[in-house]
Order: sequence, then structure tokens, then C-alpha cells
Amino acid sequence: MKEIKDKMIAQIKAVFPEAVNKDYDGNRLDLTVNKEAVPSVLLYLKDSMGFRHLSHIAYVDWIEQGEFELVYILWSPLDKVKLYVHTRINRENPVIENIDMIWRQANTYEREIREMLGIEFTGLVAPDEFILEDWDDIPPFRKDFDTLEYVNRTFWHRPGREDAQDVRSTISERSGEEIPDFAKKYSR
Amino acid sequence: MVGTPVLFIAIPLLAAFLIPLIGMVWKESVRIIPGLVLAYLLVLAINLLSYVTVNGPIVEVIAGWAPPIGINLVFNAFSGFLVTIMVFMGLLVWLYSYRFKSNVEYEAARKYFLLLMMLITGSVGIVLTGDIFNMFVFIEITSISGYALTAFYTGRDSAEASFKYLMMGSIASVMLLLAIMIIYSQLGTLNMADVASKMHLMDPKLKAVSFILFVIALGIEAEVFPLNGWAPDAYAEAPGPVGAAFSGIVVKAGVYALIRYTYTIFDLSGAFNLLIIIGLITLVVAEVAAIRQEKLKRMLAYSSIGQMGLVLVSFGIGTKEGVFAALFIMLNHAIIKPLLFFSGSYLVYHSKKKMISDVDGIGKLAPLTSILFTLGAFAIVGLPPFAGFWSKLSFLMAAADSNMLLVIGLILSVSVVELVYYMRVVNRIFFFKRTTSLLTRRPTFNAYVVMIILGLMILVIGFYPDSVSMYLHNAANSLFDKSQYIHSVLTATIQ
Amino acid sequence: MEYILIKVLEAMATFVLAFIVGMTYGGVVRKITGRVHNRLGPPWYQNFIDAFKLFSKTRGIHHGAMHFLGAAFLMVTSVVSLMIIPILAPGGHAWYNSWFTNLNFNGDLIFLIYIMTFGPLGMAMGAGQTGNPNSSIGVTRGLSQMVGFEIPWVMALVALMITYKTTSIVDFMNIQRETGTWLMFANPFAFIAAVLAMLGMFRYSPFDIVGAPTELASGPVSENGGKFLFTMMSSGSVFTFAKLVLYVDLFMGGANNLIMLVVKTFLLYMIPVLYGIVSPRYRTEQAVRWFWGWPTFIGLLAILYAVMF
Amino acid sequence: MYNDKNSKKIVETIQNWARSHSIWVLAYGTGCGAIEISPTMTSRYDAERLGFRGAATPRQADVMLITGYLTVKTVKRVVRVYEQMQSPKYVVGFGSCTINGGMYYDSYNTINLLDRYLPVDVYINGCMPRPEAVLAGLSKLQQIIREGNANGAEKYLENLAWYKENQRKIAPNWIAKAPDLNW
Amino acid sequence: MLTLILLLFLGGAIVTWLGNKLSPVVGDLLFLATIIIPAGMFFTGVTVGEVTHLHALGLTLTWGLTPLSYLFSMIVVGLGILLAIYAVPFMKGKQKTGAFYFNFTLSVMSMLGILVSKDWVSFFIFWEIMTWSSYLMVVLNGKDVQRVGIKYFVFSAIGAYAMLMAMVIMNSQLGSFLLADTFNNFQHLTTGNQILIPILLLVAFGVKSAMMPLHVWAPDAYSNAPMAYTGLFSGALSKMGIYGMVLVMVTMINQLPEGTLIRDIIAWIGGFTAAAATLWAITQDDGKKLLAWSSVGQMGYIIVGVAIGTPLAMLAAMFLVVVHAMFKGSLFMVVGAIEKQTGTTNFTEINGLIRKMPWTFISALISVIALAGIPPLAGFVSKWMLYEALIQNNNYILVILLFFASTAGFLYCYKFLHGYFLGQEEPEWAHVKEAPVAMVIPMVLLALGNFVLGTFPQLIFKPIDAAMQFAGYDATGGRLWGESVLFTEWGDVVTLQPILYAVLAVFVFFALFLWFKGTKGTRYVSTKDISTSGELPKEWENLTFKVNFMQPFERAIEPFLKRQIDKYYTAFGNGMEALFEFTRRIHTGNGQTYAIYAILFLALLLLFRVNLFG
Repeated sequence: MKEIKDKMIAQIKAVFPEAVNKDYDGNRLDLTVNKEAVPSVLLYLKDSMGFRHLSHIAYVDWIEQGEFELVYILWSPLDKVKLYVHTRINRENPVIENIDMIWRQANTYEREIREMLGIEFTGLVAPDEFILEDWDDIPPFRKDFDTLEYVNRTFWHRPGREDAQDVRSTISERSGEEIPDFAKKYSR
Repeated sequence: MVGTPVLFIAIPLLAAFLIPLIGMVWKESVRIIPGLVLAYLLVLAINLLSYVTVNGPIVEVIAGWAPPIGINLVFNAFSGFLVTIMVFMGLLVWLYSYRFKSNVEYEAARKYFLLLMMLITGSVGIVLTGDIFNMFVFIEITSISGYALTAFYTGRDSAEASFKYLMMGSIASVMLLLAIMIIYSQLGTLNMADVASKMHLMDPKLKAVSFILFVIALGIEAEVFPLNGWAPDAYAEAPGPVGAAFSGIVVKAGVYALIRYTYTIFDLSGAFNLLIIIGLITLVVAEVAAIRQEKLKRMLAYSSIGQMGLVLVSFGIGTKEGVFAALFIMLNHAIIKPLLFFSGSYLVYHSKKKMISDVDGIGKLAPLTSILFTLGAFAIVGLPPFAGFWSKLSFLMAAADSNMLLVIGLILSVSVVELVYYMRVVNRIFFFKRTTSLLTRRPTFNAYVVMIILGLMILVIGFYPDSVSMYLHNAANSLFDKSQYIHSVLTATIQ
Repeated sequence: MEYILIKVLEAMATFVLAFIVGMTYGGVVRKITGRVHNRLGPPWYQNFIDAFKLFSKTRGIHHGAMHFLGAAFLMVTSVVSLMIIPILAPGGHAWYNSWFTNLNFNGDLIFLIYIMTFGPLGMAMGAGQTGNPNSSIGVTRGLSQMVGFEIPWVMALVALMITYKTTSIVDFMNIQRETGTWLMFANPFAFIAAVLAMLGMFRYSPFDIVGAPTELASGPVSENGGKFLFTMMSSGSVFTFAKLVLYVDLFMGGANNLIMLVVKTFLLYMIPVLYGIVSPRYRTEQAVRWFWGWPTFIGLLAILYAVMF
Repeated sequence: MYNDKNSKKIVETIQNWARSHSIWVLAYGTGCGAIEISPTMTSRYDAERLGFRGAATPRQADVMLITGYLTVKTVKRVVRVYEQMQSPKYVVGFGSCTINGGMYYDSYNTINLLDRYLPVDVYINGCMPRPEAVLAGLSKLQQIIREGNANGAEKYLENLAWYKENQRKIAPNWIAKAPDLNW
Repeated sequence: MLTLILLLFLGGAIVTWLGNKLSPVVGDLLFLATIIIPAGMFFTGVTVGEVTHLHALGLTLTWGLTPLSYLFSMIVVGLGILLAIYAVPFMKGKQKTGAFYFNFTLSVMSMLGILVSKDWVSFFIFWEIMTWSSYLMVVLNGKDVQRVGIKYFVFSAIGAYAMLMAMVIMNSQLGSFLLADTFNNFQHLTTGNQILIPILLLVAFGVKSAMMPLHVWAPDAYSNAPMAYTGLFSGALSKMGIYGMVLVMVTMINQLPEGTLIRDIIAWIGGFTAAAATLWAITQDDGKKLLAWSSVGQMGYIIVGVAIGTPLAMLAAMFLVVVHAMFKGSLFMVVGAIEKQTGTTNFTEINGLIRKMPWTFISALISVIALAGIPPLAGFVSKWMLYEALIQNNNYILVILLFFASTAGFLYCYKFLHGYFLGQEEPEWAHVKEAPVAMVIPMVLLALGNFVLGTFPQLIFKPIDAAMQFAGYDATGGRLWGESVLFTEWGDVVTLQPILYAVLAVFVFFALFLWFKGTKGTRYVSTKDISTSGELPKEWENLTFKVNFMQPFERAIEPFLKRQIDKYYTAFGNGMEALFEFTRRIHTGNGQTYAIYAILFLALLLLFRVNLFG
């Protein structure tokens, strides 16, 4: 397994010298690339290295660093290697190339990300609504989206439910964890 | 009586030689003279035919030698009928090709009409002559002008087709000469009537051999399978009107000769069966080949061969009704096939390869030509109420009277094949989308006149078949009256 | 005029009888089903309550003229076949016997077979007009199944016609009365084939592919509620009764009085019901092929039997 | 005679009795409560003996059981299904999710108060209510119907503007696009 | 008079064609005049028994009407008039109107000609004119011409040539072309010919009436012709085959010792035609195709009736001939109207036209109910009589087969109505309007005709009675047809009128009940508003169930559907073409080869000289 992964890294590095790799135990391999390089890297991985299957596109909101992270999880059925391709996108202008012509199923994931995180995929052709219907607020999976505030604004509470506690601060006090101020704002 | 049969040979032959001479003085005359000649001949033929109907056959003795020594021309109801058809066809071919594309130029026109006149001379001569060797001469005249006309376009393909024709024609000549030698060596005479009356004296073996040689030689002329290899090429490569002339004039002459030998001269009992067999084979092979053709003219050529096969079968039945039907088919064929050739050659006028697919959707662009072609197609496959139906019906009646059920069945099955390939073309003309960008050509006025005359004749015969049936009956009777033929020839005197 | 009035009144009496008996049967079947499932089940009059509730719905919708006509067509079939099928045997002497001779002598078996298909077709129209895909799917399934069970059913009838040289139902009943033998014993194969066809005709499991609960959302009736459903429900009850009476007339010698009629029809009705309770559901093509298998073979046997004996 | 007050009352009494004993149930199986309906309807608790019976489509149904939390997305469908049912019609809310949002009280896409959007006749408490509770609730519904107080449908029609306002608040575009109310 | 009528048709056809070149309006008027004036003359001026003689080529053509042909000619003329009225708005704005009018008129003329022909020659002439005029109709729209058109023409030609062969054989043996002579002197033929000739004639007529192995042209040809013509094609033209078959059956087959066997075989073929065509109709997704297969199936019923040949069966067949012309004419008009208004006839594309084209729907509904044979419409009467006749004639299995075909027929009947009129209303078809009045009136008239004949079949029994007496059946004394009462020979009765009244009464009662019950509380909602999981269908979403409509049933009959007769014919045709191609290559195009042929031929002839010439 190790040799296979080394060979793969060598091959990738040969073509994309700027890619950064990180090795894990087992069959996992991580790769970090620029957002501009994502389609070409993925296409190369699919066509030339046998990563035929896109398992998922995971997404993270790194609000502290002002960035979104997309993780394309690929799987090579021949070599049995799982490849995580990371890329970071600026939070201010979240735009990235659409890849659903490489894997058709990416369309679904991208629609979800578009609604939930507000990342624009250039050239993504998809019907308007996917999960959220009639949503006119900021995307709900962004960390600066205040759920409780939204609920209070949109729905009604049955009298008697106002005493909902912010349990997170209690727990953090108990465990001695330090929570930064900006993070307190976004989580309860 | 306004003229004698010899005029049918003399005048066109004279005209053929005069055309270049007068043409030097007046260029247009090369176009006009043949027309005048043919028109005169037509009038003459009709007059003679009506005279013959009343007064019995005319036997003309040439050069003062009485038969059986001298050469004589016989104009009876049978040969007269064929001559009339031929001359009429010749007139139509002339009218149609008056300014056909290949003879707009003076040089070409001179050659063309000269050869055409020769062709008609030869063909008419074959029909009229009463002498075997004289017939050989006429066959040569016809063939040679035919070779030249085939090669008229002077292209590579034309030359090849002409060469094939030439080759087969020389085989025919050899065979014919051999046959004539055998007869002459045995009977010492070459007059048809005389030969016929003395035929029983001949050695049966040699009789059969000479008949076979005749069949082969004339079969080449009459496009009998497997001797008809030259025909499709010649039809396809010769100019359109020449194809019509071949199918309307030359082939008729060949068939006439074959029939004359079978019915009058030889008294072989198996000859009729032979006719039926080769006729059927010719028919089947030709129609089957026609369905697989991709070029329009070749398809028509094969169809023409097939019709000749049908004629032979019909003659082979050997009854009066059979001969009637055969003559009817010949008449219809002489009317319909030129129509098809004429209109067909305008449908693919601008096409290089003359493919059938080039007529796709032309019905909208050239409606009258297309309708005339369709009329011809409907008529030739024997759809009522057009002319072809009556001939087919009389043929079937004759065959049924002789109890030839298998022949009927076979011919009707072949008719289905014939129907298929004609309908495919008709479908393409009217119901396909135009795929090529080829221009259509509007037929010349003359061509229109010719085609419309032919179309009207199809309709007239179709709706009123009795208009021709009397002549057909007379012709059929006169063919059967062998003793009268011999008698009238042998007792002919110099007038 | 008076004659017609009396006729109409008698027809209404027949209709009421059929309605009551049919509805009761429906309730009893639910009860029996419940007992088989080891539960109490609804009371026997539950169907009446349901029908009344549907009838007293205050609001409803329709999808166009054919939606109305579909239900009306269905009712026409039920009522007309009820009118044509003799309810009681001609030999009976009960005082109410003459009430139920509606149009008994104006139709025959072939007529009946065709008029019985009138309703499903009209119903199918109504279902199609609603535009609900489930309705159309149910309809096509129902028609397919009809093609299936019609074969053994017609075979059984033809076998009877061959033997007794008649197509009139009344004549069949007379024959059974005169000979004293029920036709189910005279030609057992015909009876078996007819009963197997009946399984499809009553649309209980495994042949409940038309409504197919949880699969098609009740199929053709899925857009109908309130008065439409009420009409269809009562039509179904009447039609069930009519078909049962037809079977009784043909194979069990008819009934001389109402009690015998109820007993016989109930016994007959239990065949598809009990078979259905314990069966899962066929797919359409399985159902159709099932009918073209053994039932058709038995139908052929019935015809052979009729021809030979 | 039909307009006579007393006879009208008698007729209504009979009708209400029939309605209460013939309740065709449309189970809107959201959330975890759907699993409670099966035992309620089948052999163990046998709701059919009380006249309850499953209905396949909204057009035939009398009562809609809402068996759990409703997201914004599902609430639209529920409203539509409710409007497609034919009067008289009733709504039964299952469990705390329908009552006050339950454990999803602070979810951005789950409504908290069902009765703001639909007229609920009976709430069944619990998380989830057991079949006994469900039966009790349904019996309560029967009792209300018999008394003639189960007039949720009329209430809905009377206060249509208010209900539509509430619905529009969570689904603005949908309400605009939806066909007009059909009962 | 007959000659005049036929000449008027012929001349009118040409004049119409020319007039249409001049101006479409003139063409329309001339067309109507061409159809209606001779038709009127036919109805008023022609009497049964009038005979005209013509001479051609030594043959005498005899024309005259018989009671049998009078029945058929009424169908031809009646349907011709209605379809002519229908055709004018139908063809408006279409291409090749002139050709359409020309061929339409010629078809009507040739059909009348067939019916008035008393000798085989004119019979054949008109038969062929009918063939090619209908052929030109089939290929008129230019779709799939080479396959459909050639198939039609080849089969027609096979039939026609079979007839030609039979008639020349009869002429040579009996010395007459007259129908009457050939039938009367049938016994004088040799034994072989006695078998051969009826078989040839049955092939000829079987092709036109789309009998089972010869039917493959029919579905394509019916659906390819313009719909304004297909009504005539299916309703009248295919009946010419039945006409001929009746003639052959009652005259020739009856005189044969093997007649019963042939009858049974034909009846079975008819039964299989009915069943198989019905199954194929079910699988079609195009209304034209569906109706075309249905026509083939209905012809199967008629063939069964004719072949069984008992008085009741013949009556049923004759009745079905009339009724089929009515309902199938109406149905093809319906399809034509839909095609005209929407531009397509595919079920999967159209839905919910019921509210847009109500009159079309009503005529379709009535006609379909008649087609399905459901009482109290006319189709039932014929089917009832057919079943009775079969059972009395001991054709039990055949009864089952026909019952199966009839029941399976409901499937395509429903498919047809559902396909066009029911289902969801799409915004795509919102613009569709009812067809022009001139198109609606003929089809409604024909549909209502079914209604009338279903209740008062005695209206048509009189001409049928005359026809059957002419065909050699004794006057069955009105026992089979009383005042709307159908009797079996066993004495069972079906009284149609009380049933009709009962049906009407119950229907009206319940329709009114449903309408008035809670009218205030019931309101119309559009078909988009249906209870499908509470989801609101999008504008572009079409929830109507159309594709693979009968798939469960198709799966059940899958083993049958694998066997297509068409495939065998295609394989045969391809094989023949390959053989032809091989034969064609005999002409190699090489001069030497031809020379060798000549020499070989010479050698061959010399070799077989003795065999040939003794």
C-alpha cells in the first residue's frame, strides 16, 4: 500500500508540482490544491490514475480564517486508495469551477453546497431549489447564521419554552475549555 | 395504292445519303428532312395497311427477278403492322430529338440523323424483306448504325458499351451466316417462302442446327437471355431517344425475324417450347435484374428486355390469341417504353450518374414530365385502365386457354417484381424530399408534344382497346396463314 | 303508465334489497377479516355508517363532466345487470316473488357479459378524467385482469350453453328445477372454472391489483370522495350481489325465497373472501397468466365434458 | 321540514354519530410517530372496531394524523393535503413536536406550533405517544365529533386569511404559486 | 345511368384536380360537387336489376346492381359523402390537396365500379383502380413511403394477380367472364381448378380484407393515409374484400365437397386475425396505428361471420360491415380532427382534450362503445348475433377466441379514449379548439347512427335481408329480426328497447343525482389539482400515465408479441433481394463473358437439340 501511495504521489507531483500531499495510515491519502487547479487535478486523477469514483464532496466553514474548504473524496477501485482532495475558497467571493461534467453525481452535492453554504459553482446547470425551499436568508450552514434568532423571527414558541439554556458555556466552564469571543457569538 | 413497299427502304436510305449533301447547303435541313421522310412513310404505311386489310398482302418483286430467285418485299397485315409501328416510332424519336442536347450542333445532328435513318432503313428492311440473305444485310445495316449510335456520346463508357454491342453483333453475324449456309446448301434457295415450302425436304438434324443458329443470331438482336449482355449497357450509354429507338424499333425487328423463322420458315414442333423457355428465362432474369438497378436508364433497359421476354412467351403459346397478345404487348411496349425513356431522360437530365435516387421529389419541380412517367409506369406494369392492362389480360387469356397455369403463375409473380421497382421510382418522384441540388430541365416543346401524344395513346388504348384490336387481329391471322404467305410470294409477278 | 310505475317500484325494491344485502355482506366480510386477523373487527353494519358518512360529506370536488358520468356508468351497469338477472327462481311461491321479475326475460347471458363490462369502462373514463396517474394505472390493471378472468368465465358459460341449448338465465333455472340437479353437479368443471374466474371478478386478494392499497392509493377511485365514493360503494355492493345471484342462478338452481337466496349467495361469497384473506397480492401479469393457466384448462375440460356428455 | 330547526338538529345528530363512527384516517407519516400507527390499526389495538380505517388518498379521508415534527418543506404538503380533504375533516397532532416543536424547537427548518398553520382538533401528548394514548386521543376526537364541536374545517375557512398569513410567513413563494384553496 | 355516374366520378376527379391547380376554393367546390352529385344520382336514379353492357376487345363488360352490392354501395356512397364533407376542411392548408381529391374520387368511383361489375374483367379493372388510387393515398404524406407503400402495393398486387389468374382460368374453362356464369357453372370446372380457383379468389379478397397472414400491409397503410381517407379505406375499401368473399363463399365454396373444411379454416383464420390484431392494437402508442390494428381485428370478426355462413352468422357479418363502417369512419375522423387541431396523434404527447373538443369526444365515446360491442349500441347487436351463430354452429373454441379478442378490445378502446381525451390538461394544448363544424357534423352523425342502429336494428335489416336473399339464403322470415328483438334459434330473446330505456333511465337518474346532490358544495378543480402526495405539479410536469400504458398486459402476452409475421415477410423480402442481386450479377458488364454466354448457349441448345426438336 505504501509503495502504491508513494508512486501515486510521485505521479501527481510530476504533473502538478504545486500540489501538497499529506499521508495517513492505511489507504488514505490527502492532497491540497489551489481552487483553480481543482478541475484539471480531478480530471487527471479520474482519467489517468484510476480514481473513478467520487464518493462525496464535504464542506467546512473556516470562519476564523475567512475561508470555505471543499473536500472531494475520491476512491480508486483498482488500487483501493481513498484520496481526499482539499481546496480552500475565499469566503468573501466563494466561487469555484463546477465539476459535474467529470462526475455526474457531483451535481447533487454541488446543489446542496450551493444552498447550504452559498458557494457558487460556475456553469452549474440545475433546477432552482434542492433542499431549502423559499429560503431568503443567508445560507444556514454558514457559521455566522444565527439559528435561534432565525427561529424566533420566523416561528412561534409555545409559551413555556423560553427558558432554553445555552449549555455550551456551562460545559466549557466545566471542562476549562476556552472559547474565543467571535465563536461564542455563533454557537450556543 | 399510293406507293410500294420498296419506298420504305429506298427513301430513308436515300435520305441518309442526302442529309450530309443538302446539309452543306442548308444546315437546318439535316433536322427537317428526316421528319419529312418519316412523316411521308407513316402516311404511306397507314395507307398500305388499310389497303392490305382489304386486298390481301402486297408482294413487291425487286429488280425484275421473280421469286424465288429474286429478292422480294412482303407487306402483309403482320409485317405492315410492325412497319407502321416502327415508322411511327421513328417519327416520334425524330420529333423528340429534334433539338436534343447532343445534336444542337450541326455536326452532331448530321451524324445523328444519318445514323437514325440508317437504323430505320435496316429495321424496316428486316421486317419487309422476303429473302433470308437480304435480311442478313439489313441486320448488318441496323447493327452497324446501332453501334455508332451507342457510341454517339464518344465517352469512355459509350465506347465500351458500343464495343460490347459490336462484339455480340459479330457473333450474331457469324451464326447467321452459318445458318444461311446450311439452308442454302440443303435447299438451294434463300427465298423465305420457297424455303418454307421446301422445309420438309431438309435433314432434320441440320434443320434443328440451323434453327438453333438462327435463334442465337437473332436472339442477340432481340435481346434474349443470355445473349442480351450488350443491351443494358447500350441503352444506358446511348442518348435517351436512341434507347427509345432501340426498344421501339430495333428490338421489334429482331423479334419479328425470330418469329418469322419460327412460324413461317421452320416447321419444328419444339420451337414454340423453346420460345417459351427462353422467353421466361429472359423475363425472369431481366425483371430480377431490374429491381436491383441503381441507374434509371439501366432499369428501363432491363424492363424492356423483360417485356421482350414476355413477347416471346406469348408468341410461344402458338395460338392465334397468343400471337394477338404478343402483338398487343409489342404495340404497347412500343408506345410506353419510349414514353418512359423520354420522360425518364428528362427526369435525370442534369444528373451525372443518372441514378434513380436523383429523381427524389422531382414531381413538384417537373410535374408534367413526372406524371407522364408515372402514366407510363402504371401502364407498363399493366394497371387498368391503361393500355398495358389489355395486353396483359389478352396474354393471360391466351395462356389460360392453352392451360399454361405455371407460366401464368410465374409471369404474375414476376409482374409483382416489376411493379415493385416501378413503384419505387414513382414513390421517389412524388413522395420523397428533394435531396439533390440538381436543376430540373424543362423539356423542349417537341419533347412535350411527343410525350403527350404517347400518353394520350396510352389512355386511348386503355379506355378503348378496340381502336387497335382490328389491326392486331389481322396481323395475327396473316402470321398464321402460312400457305397464303408462300402462295402469294411464289405467285408474285413483276408489276 | 300504471304498469310502468309498478315496474319502477318493483325495480326500486330490488335495488334496495341488493343494496342492503350487498352492504351487509361488505360489513360481514370486514368482520370476518378482522376475526381472521385475531381482532374484533368493525360491527357488521359498519359499511352502512361509512356510506352514510360519505353521503353526508358537505364539500367535494369534481374534475369535469366525465367524472360525473363515470360514476353514473358504474351505477347503470350494476342496476341494469341486477334488473336482468332473475333474483328468485321462477318456481318459488313466496308472496313477494313477483316483485323481483324486472327485466328477466329481456336479456341473456351474452348480453349480461357485455353489459357487465360497461361499468368498468365507464368508471375507467371517470378515472381517466381525474388526471390522477394512479387512477389510470389501476384502470389498466383492472382491464387487463378482466381480459384474464373473462376466458375461464366465458368457457364455463359456453359449456353450459352447449349442454342445455339455451342462453337464457331463466331457462337454466327452469332446467335445474325440472331435473332436480344443480348445474354445479351436472358440469362440475364449468362450476370450478366459473368459481376460479369469480376470484378475479370480486377483486379480493390475490387479485386486488386494481385498488392495490399502499401501492396505487386505491387506484381508480383515488380522486373520488363524498358522493362519488358513495355512489361507487353502493354500486359495488349492488354489483356484488348481482354477480352472486347470477352464480346462484346458474349453478345452484336459484333460490325460491329470500332466505335461501341469502344463504346461497353468502356461502358462495365466502369462497373469494376466505381465499383472499390469506393471500398476498399478484402482480398484474402474474394474475393474467394465472387465469390463462389452470382455470382456462378447466374451462376447456368443461367444454369437452359438455360436448361429450 | 328540512329547514325546521329541530329536524335539522336531529339530522345533524345522526350525521355526527355516523361521522364519529366512520373515521377514515390519512396518516401523514412524518417523524417517528408513524410507527405508532401500525399497532394502533392492527390486531393488538384494533382501531377498526371503533370505525377507524385507513384511507388511501386525501379525497377519501376524514382525519389527518400528523405524526411528528413538520419541516417547512413538509408543512406545505400537509397544508395542501389538508385542503384536498373534503369537509368535514379533522386534524390530529401527534407528540410534542407538533405541540411545541419538541426537541427541534430551535431548528431553522422545523415549525413549532402546528395550530398556527392548520386547525388541530386533538393533540396527543408524548414523545412519542404510545398506541394507548393514540387510541385515547382518537376516542376524544370521536367524542368531539359526536358533540358537534369538531368544526376545524369551518374554522379554517372562516379564518383563512390568518392561516394563509402564517403559512406565507414560512413559505412566501409557494403560497403565491399554489392553486386556490380546494376543499 | 351507372355508366354516367361512374363517368361523372372519373371526369370530376380530373376536373377537380385541374380546378385545384386553379384555386383551392374552386377545387373544394368541384370536389364536393363531384362526390355529391353522382352520389345523389346514385341514390335517386339507380335501381337494382338495371343492367348496362359495354364492349371492349371482344369482351362484354356488364354492369348492374344486385341487392348484395346495393348494401355495400350504400356504405361506399354514404361514407363517401360524409368523408368528402369532412375532407374539405381537413385538407385545407395542406399539400397535395389536388392529388387527394383526385384519388378520393377515383376510390369512390372504383368501389362503386366493383360493386356494379357483373363480370370479372370490369371487376378486376375497378379493383386495380381502387388499389392504385388507394396506394397513392397511402404514400401521399411521403412518410416511410418505400416500406409502407411498397408493402401495400405488393400485397395488393399479389391479391389482384391471384384474382386475375383465377378469372382467366375460369374464362378459358367456362368461356365466360360473367360472375353469374362462373358461379353457376362452377361444377363444370376440373377438380383441381375447383380447389384452386376459390383459394386464389380467397387470397385476392383476403388481402383486401386483411386476413391473417396477408394483413401486414394494413396497419401501416391505414395509419399512413390521410385520416380523411382512412375512414373510407377501413370502412368501405376493405369491405370490398368482404364483398368478394361473400360472393365466393356462397357460390363456389358451397358447391365444393371440401367446402366445410375451407369454411372452418377461414373462420379460424378470421378468429386468429381478430385476436392477434387486438393484441397488437393494445401495444400501439399512436392512435392511427391503434385504429388500424383494430380495423384488422374487426375484419377478422366479419370474416368469421362470412366463413361460418349460417344465416345468422351472415346476418351478423353484414350488420357488422355496416356498423363497422360507421364507427370506424367516425373514429378515424376523430383522429383526423385531433391531428388537424394539435398536429400529432401520439397518445404520449396529447392529453386532456375532453374539455377542448367536447363534440369530438362525444362521437369518439359513442363510437368506441360501439366498437367495444357494449350494449345498447350497434356493435353489440352484431357481436351477439355472431356469438349465437357460432355456438349454434358448434364452433365453441372459436367463440372463446372471439370473446377473448372482444374483451381484450376494451383495453385498446380505453387506451384510445384515455390517450386523447382524458388525463391532465396541459398548458401545451391550451390553445386547442374544437374542430371546424364541417368536420364535427359528419363524425357526430356517424356516431349517432350507431346509437340508432343499436336500438332499432330493423332499420338496416331490410337491405341486408334483400342482400342475403340474393346470396342464396332463404328469406328467414323475419324470425331473426323482429321489432328490436333478437331471437336465437333456441328461442331465447334479447329485447333491445326496454333495455335501452332502462339504461337511459338509470343513467339519467344517477347522473342527475350526482349532479344535484350537494351542488353548492361541489366545485370544479383542474386536473392539475390531484391528490398526489400533496405535491403540487409543476407547470411542465405531466403526471398523466401514458408511456407503457398497457405494460402489465404486454408482459403477460410477451411470448406472443415476440412473433411478428411482418418480420418473416421482411426476412423473406431481404432474402429475395439478395437472390435478385445474385441474379443481377449474371450481367457482369464484361464483353468476354457475354461472348462466352453466347457460345455456351449455343452449345447448350445443340446438346439438348434432340430433347427440343426430336
